[in-house]
Order: sequence, then structure tokens, then C-alpha cells
Amino acid sequence: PAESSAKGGRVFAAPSARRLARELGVDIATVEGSGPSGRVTDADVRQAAEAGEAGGETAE
Amino acid sequence: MVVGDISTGTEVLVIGAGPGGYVAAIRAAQKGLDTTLVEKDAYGGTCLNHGCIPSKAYITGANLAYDAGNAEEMGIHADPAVDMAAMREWKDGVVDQLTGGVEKLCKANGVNLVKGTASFKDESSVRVAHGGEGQGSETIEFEHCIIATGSRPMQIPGFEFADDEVLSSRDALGLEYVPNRLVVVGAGYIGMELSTVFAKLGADVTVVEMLDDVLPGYEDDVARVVKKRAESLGIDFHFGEGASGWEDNGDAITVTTETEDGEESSYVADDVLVAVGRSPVTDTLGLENAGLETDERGFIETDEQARTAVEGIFAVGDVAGEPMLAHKGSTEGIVAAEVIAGEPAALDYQAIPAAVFTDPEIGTVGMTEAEAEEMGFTPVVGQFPFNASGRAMTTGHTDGFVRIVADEESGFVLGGQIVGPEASELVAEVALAIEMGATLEDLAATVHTHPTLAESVMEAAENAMGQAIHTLNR
Amino acid sequence: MVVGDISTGTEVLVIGAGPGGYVAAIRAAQKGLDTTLVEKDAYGGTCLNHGCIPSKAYITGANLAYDAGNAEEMGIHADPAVDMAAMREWKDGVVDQLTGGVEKLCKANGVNLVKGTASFKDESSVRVAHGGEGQGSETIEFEHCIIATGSRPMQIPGFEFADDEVLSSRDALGLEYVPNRLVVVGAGYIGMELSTVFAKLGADVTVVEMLDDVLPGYEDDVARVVKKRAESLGIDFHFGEGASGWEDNGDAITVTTETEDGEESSYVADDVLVAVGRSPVTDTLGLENAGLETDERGFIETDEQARTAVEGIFAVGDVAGEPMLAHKGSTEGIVAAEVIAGEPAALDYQAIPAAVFTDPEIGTVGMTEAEAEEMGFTPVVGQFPFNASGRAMTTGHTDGFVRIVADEESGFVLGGQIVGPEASELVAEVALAIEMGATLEDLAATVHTHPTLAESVMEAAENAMGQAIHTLNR
Ligand SMILES: Cc1cc2nc3c(=O)[nH]c(=O)nc-3n(C[C@H](O)[C@H](O)[C@H](O)COP(=O)(O)OP(=O)(O)OC[C@H]3O[C@@H](n4cnc5c(N)ncnc54)[C@H](O)[C@@H]3O)c2cc1C
Ligand SMILES: Cc1cc2nc3c(=O)[nH]c(=O)nc-3n(C[C@H](O)[C@H](O)[C@H](O)COP(=O)(O)OP(=O)(O)OC[C@H]3O[C@@H](n4cnc5c(N)ncnc54)[C@H](O)[C@@H]3O)c2cc1C
Repeated sequence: PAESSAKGGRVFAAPSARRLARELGVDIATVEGSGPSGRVTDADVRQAAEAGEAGGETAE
Repeated sequence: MVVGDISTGTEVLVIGAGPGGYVAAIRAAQKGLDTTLVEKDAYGGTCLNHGCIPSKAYITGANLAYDAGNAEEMGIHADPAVDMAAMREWKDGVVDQLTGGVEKLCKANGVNLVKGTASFKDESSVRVAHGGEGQGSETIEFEHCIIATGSRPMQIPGFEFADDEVLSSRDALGLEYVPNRLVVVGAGYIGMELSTVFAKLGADVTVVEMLDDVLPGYEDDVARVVKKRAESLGIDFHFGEGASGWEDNGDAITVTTETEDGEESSYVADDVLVAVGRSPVTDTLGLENAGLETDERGFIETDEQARTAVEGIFAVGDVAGEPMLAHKGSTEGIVAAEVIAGEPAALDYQAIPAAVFTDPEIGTVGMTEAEAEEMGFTPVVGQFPFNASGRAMTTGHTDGFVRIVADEESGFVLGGQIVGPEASELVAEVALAIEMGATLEDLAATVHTHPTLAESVMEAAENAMGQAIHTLNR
Repeated sequence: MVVGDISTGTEVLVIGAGPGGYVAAIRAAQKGLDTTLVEKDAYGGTCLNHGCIPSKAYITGANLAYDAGNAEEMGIHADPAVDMAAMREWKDGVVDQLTGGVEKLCKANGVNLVKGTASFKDESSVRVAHGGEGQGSETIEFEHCIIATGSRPMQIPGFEFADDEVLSSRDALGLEYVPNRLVVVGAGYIGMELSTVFAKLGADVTVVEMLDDVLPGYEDDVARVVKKRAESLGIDFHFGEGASGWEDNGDAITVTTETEDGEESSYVADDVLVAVGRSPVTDTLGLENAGLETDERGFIETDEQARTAVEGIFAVGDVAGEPMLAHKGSTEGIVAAEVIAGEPAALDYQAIPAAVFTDPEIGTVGMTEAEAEEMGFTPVVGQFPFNASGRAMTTGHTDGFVRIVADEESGFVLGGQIVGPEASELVAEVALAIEMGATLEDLAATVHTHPTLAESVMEAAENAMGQAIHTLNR
């Protein structure tokens, strides 16, 4: 599992992206953000979900 | 009318119809769950009946009367007379309309309403005692329960709310007169809001506080703005003094205080308002029957889904811990309901804003500079004083400032502290910025209407970036 | 003091020190550019001296006096007397402080200030005539020029602002008395703001408008809230009538109007305020010497970088076209300065918010439902009425609503229309939502402080999602 990219427990992502992560079973703290200053976008979350599935990782 | 102990069942049982409970019940019903809401007293809980709403109503009234009576500089000459009984009636009307609205919304969403006091029989049922003679009780079995029984004002030794002269915040919000002299014990937000109201309505207010400043929990420079203004309204502060007792002198009362070193002082007054904090209502619920425990302060511990340690039982609002704020409770209520409905909901907000409706108001959200440092950020801070805001000047209220705290490296907005006019409203934009992962640049590049107080948020962000227009940059 | 025509040079020359020009000059200087700002009159331009600021000051005064005099329901009895000369003095004090501040900020940032009237000699120099006898003129050569000469009130045939009884908005904001009877020609935002002020201060106000509603450009249901309130303040509206002339009757004046069909009406008054729009100040600048042209309304066309058709010359603010709003001008000013400094700046905002400071206020940003449809979106709309807001009820101001327009498919927030208390402030959060690409869910999931008006924004978003708590969902 990737190292948490969240500093001080903060994840920089919109509430909708955070909810999407929960829906897809992705730990958003481990997602690399492609938005401004590393903000995590919906697309990042979806990509992480697909990568997770492809890699056979089971989402929590 | 139900007499005797009959038994019914429900998918979701919510105990308490304050902003935690009624919101949870409405959302649960919206999600198609069979939902029952038990309330022993009035819909809307503390907030609508004895807290947020009545206090804010009086604050409006007191501000209007005070401002109009002190606007010679603007060319307005008035000497407003306040009829406290009538102001109370207006306040009651507002409360009634809102609590009636809550009841209607519950019904319209299909929530079953039960009047009575609930206590746990075991981890899947409660007994509801219908108040009043011959009204009996009923047992309600539940699949899921949301505890939202709120909080009550703390008493201190020697001061019983049962006595006429000793006022809880609830009593103070029900007065039909303005006391000539009022001693307020506690300079937290409730004490400060009510002190300001009564001072503006003409009372001589003395505030006694054990700690050494007003509004503990707020930064010094934020609290100072409110304290200075309170002093200019004639409020007399005594810090480092704990209220130790009072006695009735017939015409008046004398409140005695003591410092840590045992030094005594006494203050003559008509009434004494005790506003030293609130404790969760968890001792009258039979929690032990459900296998639930509380921490030493009486709070029920919950997780990110508002779940307690007992399967199927949730707790939201003031019983679930600090901050004891209405919107925190409502947020938890929504999450609890959605979790029960099987949705991937969680308390994953980045920040809960908080407001104090003093003069001026305070609105804060997210991290202070010190907190940001503690969390491992290198904070950059920008500030804008309201006395440089055109809009503030045109309202005649220029005390205070907006401060924005951000992460230097990424520019992400981490927090905001606002003290000044409409601070409670202005903080909403900062809260959205924090939730969205907005940067200082995002705040600065969002066009803000002129002339508004909200421009100050943009200016503070620009100041943090070293490119403010209307202040000199650091 | 400069006498005779001497010649100096500057990297950036800004003409006009309104919110477009002074902001441009400060930002240019901050970027290290040698910057000169020429102003013929007062720092701060129309906005600070005769527009935004003075009007908002009077609105505060009028609201306070009116509200205090009409608060029996709250238990407040007052009969405020307004000394208009003193209110004007207070307003002047606010203006002086702000314009003095602008001058200081310019100097502190290193802007060279020149007093005088500029006109183009050619595409790289202006002549600045110093007003007053013997003050001569100078030529300033520039590498870049930013034109920010603003706008002036339009006159209509038969009504000369030179006449005492015919008031421009500027004249109205300088009155030392409240006219007993005032005819206002034009129900745009300036006409409506000032009508409301004078009506609240006791004038009998008649509004004459050629079109068939108040506030053209705003949606019907938004304008209706303001119109209804204005009518309840006693303002008398006459639509479909154009002012055709007036005559002096000694003690009073008679204003004559005409419908399209030639039907005449007349209204007796003390003064007539003409507020039918503003035209750009582009006819007194010698634009042709620089090779610049204007469109048929007098505006200078500019691109995304605020550039005109002539290399090195920029135009910002009211001269650069609609919306003629201070913050639009400031935004353009910043972009022009940054572009000159070689930065990749552009006018790439998604939306410019606008406010009307009537009773209640209007705040709008982004697309209306109809506009969203036109742009090819399938809009979903949510609404929350202020009469369901606890905070609004406690302020005694419950007219109006918040509407949020979003794209159904993506949930992206596209616009917001707010009419109600503090609408000018509340719109800031919606503007940030639009700029950030926030969705309805983002607005709904951001915790909003209770009790605030800003909760209504969240509620409107929830309503659009079909999951509002405090209104019934569609
Ligand atoms: C003076 C004052 C001003 C305040 N101002 C603000 C403010 O401006 N903003 C803000 O956010 N917060 C404010 N608060 C705090 C706010 O009121 C609380 O945080 C909020 O009410 C908590 O909501 P709740 O649903 O947890 O509990 P409550 O609102 O306390 O509601 C609990 C409900 O449960 C019922 N109940 C209790 N036990 C039982 C039982 N056994 N069976 C059935 N029913 C039961 C009670 O009758 C009550 O109706 C203020 C509080 C006070 C006192
Ligand atoms: C009553 C009223 C209320 C308003 N309320 C609002 C409001 O609430 N919000 C809002 O956003 N907008 C409001 N406006 C509009 C706002 O005032 C304008 O949009 C804004 O002032 C435009 O800024 P500007 O810099 O383009 O021009 P201006 O502010 O008009 O400034 C132009 C400056 O250029 C100077 N100048 C002109 N020609 C020359 C020359 N040849 N040489 C040297 N100097 C010159 C002028 O003296 C002036 O100082 C209001 C306007 C009015 C009249």
C-alpha cells in the first residue's frame, strides 16, 4: 500500500471526491493528487480504484 | 392516547428532537427507513427553544435598540424604549414558528412522532414514559437507535437554578424584565453573548470568570476585540475569580467570589446568571441497560460513522462530545441516518465552523496558525482589518479582522479566524475553501462583490500571498 | 509645482484613479514597474466618492432609522429623527477616510501621483493639463497605458443636471435634506437603491420607468421580492412611462411622463432624480490621437488580457464595457498590470457576482436557469426561502430566497440567485463554488454554522439534490 500523502491528517480533495473514494473503497489518503498543488480529483480516485482492482488488491 | 405498556417496533428510533435528533430522523425517513422520534419536551431541542434561536433573537433586538440609540454620529437621534415582555413575546413567536416547522417537516417526511421520555430496557428496546397522569408508557423495539438527548446547563455549588435569582441561560432567555444589575458567572460564548444583550438593553453587567480571559479556546487577539468592545459597553470583568456563593438581601443579592489564593470579593446585583458550561444528558437514559458507557465527562464515544461501542446504536450531537454546536449535531445526525441506510457516509469533514454572536461576532473554521504548525505545516498567514474595509465603514462597524491561515508550500487554505461584522456569515466561504482544497490563489482570484465584507476574505488571502491591494503587505 | 509643458516618462501610465485605475496602478507598482497615476478629481473615482460607498453609507443610516422606528413587534419603541446634514457629514467622513487611504496606499506602493486631466497626444504619450490657473501642463510618455476613466450619469432630453431640481445620483448623495416628494426616473439598481433610501427617510417617492418592471436584467421572481417590499415602503411605481419634461411651479416642480402611445401623466415633486444609466468617459480623452476607437455606446473594446486594439494600451473598468461594476474594474486592473509585468494573467474568471443593496438585497453570480439551458446544460435548481431560515427569522428579515442552479448530470454549480438579508455577502460562497468547480454535493457536505443565513445556500443545494432537511423536496 502506498504511503499516506496526507499531512496532519488532511486530505486535499473536495467532499464529493472523498465520498466517491468511500463508494469505490479507495483510501483517499493514499491517492496521488493530480490537481493544483496535488489536490485529489474525482479522476484520481477512479484511477486509483481501477489500479487497485487490476492489481488484485481488495478494497477495504 | 396509549395507556399501559404496549409494544411497537421501528427500524430507526431517534431519542431527542434537537438539531441532532430531528435532522437524523428526517434523513432516515427520507431514505425510506421506518423511523420513530421520541421527544419528552419541545421539538427543536435546546437550540430552537432555549439556545441558538432565542439568544440570536434577543441579540437582534438589543443591537437594533442600542445602535439606534447611539447613532448621533450618523445623524440619527433616537431614544428607544424596550418593552422586554414584548421582545420576549416576539422571540416566543419566532421559536413557535420554527418548532412548529420542525414538527411539520418530521411528519411530512413520514417520521412517527412519540411524546415521552425514553430509557433503554436493553440493547434493542426502550421504554417510553408518557408524561402526565394516566398516560402510561410503551416499549419500542428498534433495529437501530440514534441517541440525541443533548445537554443541560451545569450548576456550580451554592447556585441552584431552582432559586429565582439564579438564572440558567434558559431562564435568562425567558425574563420579562431587564435586571438593573446582573452578575454573569462565566465568560464563555454563552456568558458573553448574554452579557452583551443585557448590557445593550441597559443592565449593569459584571462578569466573573475563573480563567484569566474571555472566550477560552479563541486566540488572544480575537478574544481581545470582543472584550474591548464589551468593556466599552460598560461590562465589568473580573478574571481569576470563581463564584463561591450568594445571599439574598431582600432588595438585592450579593454574589461572592474567591480567587485561587482565597481572596474574596462580592458584587451586589438583582440576578446572577450562571453560564459555566453544559453537560451531556446521558445519566437519565438507562445507558447501562444497553451496555453503553460514557467517559468521565458523560459523553458517549463514537466513531467516524457516529456509531457507539454497541452494535446498532449511534450517538449524535451534544451527547457525542465537543464541539457542542447545533450544526455539528445535525451533521452527525445525517451521517448516522445514511450509515443506517447502508450508504458510504462518514464524518470526514475537514472543519466545523463555529460562531460567537457577540459584538462583534466571531467566526472561525479550521486551523489557527499554531494548530497548523502543530500539524506539521509551515503556515503562512494573511490578515485584513475591517477598519480598511469600505463596506465595514459604511455599516459603522469596523472592529476586528479576517485572518486566513494556509500552508506555505502548497497554498492550501487551512483555516480562518474572523472577528467583526457578520463574521458568522463570512466564515462560510472559508469553510468551503477548506473543504474544497482551495488555495490562497483560488480565494484571491475569485471575484468578490464590491462593496462587501466578504472582500476582506479575498484581501486576507492576497495579504498572505504578499500582494494585497488594500493593506500593506508583510 | 510644474509650470509650462515639461516632459517626463513612465513605464506604466494609468489614467483615472477609480477602482479600475488605482488597483491597476498599485499592482503595477507591486510588480516593480515605474507607474504613474493621473487623476483629475478625487482618488477612488465614482465608486468611493459618488457611487458604491456613499450610497451604502446612506443605506445603512436609512435602514437603522427605519428599522428602529418600525420594531414595535420586537418590543422596541422609537421615533428616530434624522438630521440629513449630519448623516451627510458622516458619509463624507467615511469617503474621506477611504479616499485618503487610496492615496496613501498608492504612495506606499511607490506609485507616482499626478493631478490633472490626461488626453492622448499620440499612441505613446499624453498631455496632462493641471487644473487651475497658472498650473500649466506636462507631457508624459509611456510604454504602457491603462485607460480607466470610468463613466458618468446619462442625461435625458429636458432634464439638465445643472438645474437644482434635477438630481443625478451624485447630487442625490450630496443632499442636505430629505425631499418631501421625490420623483425617480429609472428603476435600475441605482434608482431602486436611492428610492429605498429616501422612502425610508420619509420622502414620498414616485418611480417612473420606461420598461415594465423594476431591475431589468434580474429574473422576475427576484425583482418581485424587491418591488413588493418597495411598495410596502410606500414607493409608487409607474411603468411604461418615459419622463418627457418638467417645469418649475415655484414651490414645487411637475414632472411629465409619456407612454409609448403618447399618454401623458404628471407628478408633483420637490426634486427629480434621473438614474437612467451611465455612459463611459471616452469622449474627452483624445482617443483618436492614439488611434483608438469606441463602439457605438462609447465603450473601448478589449480582449482577455484587457488589451485594446492599440499595442501597449489597455482599458479597464466602466470604459471597457458591461457590467459596469467596481469589482469588475478592479479585476481587469489587476490583469492589465500583471500582463504588462509579463505574467500569464487573463480575465478567465467564470463569473462576476453582482449585488443590489435594496431592501432586501440581491446577490447573483453565474448562470440563471434559463442561461444554463441556453448554454446547453440540463439545469437542476434548488431553492430555500428565507422565511424557513431560523437566522433570518431572528433578524426580523425573512423576505426572499436562495436559488442554486447546477448541471444535472455533473452536479457542478453554475449559478446562484439570492434575494434576501445579506444577499450581497452570501453570494461570495456561491462565487467560490463556481470558480472551484464545486458540485451540489460539495456545498451540501460543507458544514455550515447554525444559525446563519449561509445555511440557506447549503439548504438550496440540498433541495436541488432532493434531500433538503428544512424544506420539502421537489
Ligand atoms: C444559550 C445558548 C446558545 C447557543 N447558541 C448556539 C449557537 O449560536 N450555535 C450553535 O451551534 N449552538 C448553540 N448552542 C448549543 C446548541 O443549542 C446545542 O449544541 C444543540 O442544541 C445540541 O443539539 P442536540 O440535538 O445534541 O441536543 P438538544 O438540542 O439539547 O436536544 C436534545 C433533546 O432531547 C430531548 N431529550 C433528552 N432526554 C430525553 C429522553 N430521555 N427522552 C426523550 N427526549 C429526551 C430534550 O428534551 C431535547 O429536546 C447554544 C446553547 C445555548 C444554551
Ligand atoms: C450611485 C452609484 C452606486 C454604485 N454602487 C455600486 C456598487 O454598489 N457596487 C459596484 O460594484 N459598483 C457600483 N457602482 C458603479 C461603480 O461606481 C463603477 O462601476 C466604478 O466606479 C467604475 O470604476 P472605474 O475605475 O472604471 O471608473 P470611475 O470610478 O468612474 O473612476 C474614473 C476616474 O477617472 C477620472 N478621470 C476621468 N477622465 C480623466 C482624465 N481625462 N484624466 C484624469 N482622470 C480622469 C475620474 O475623475 C474618476 O476619478 C455605483 C455607481 C453609482 C453611480
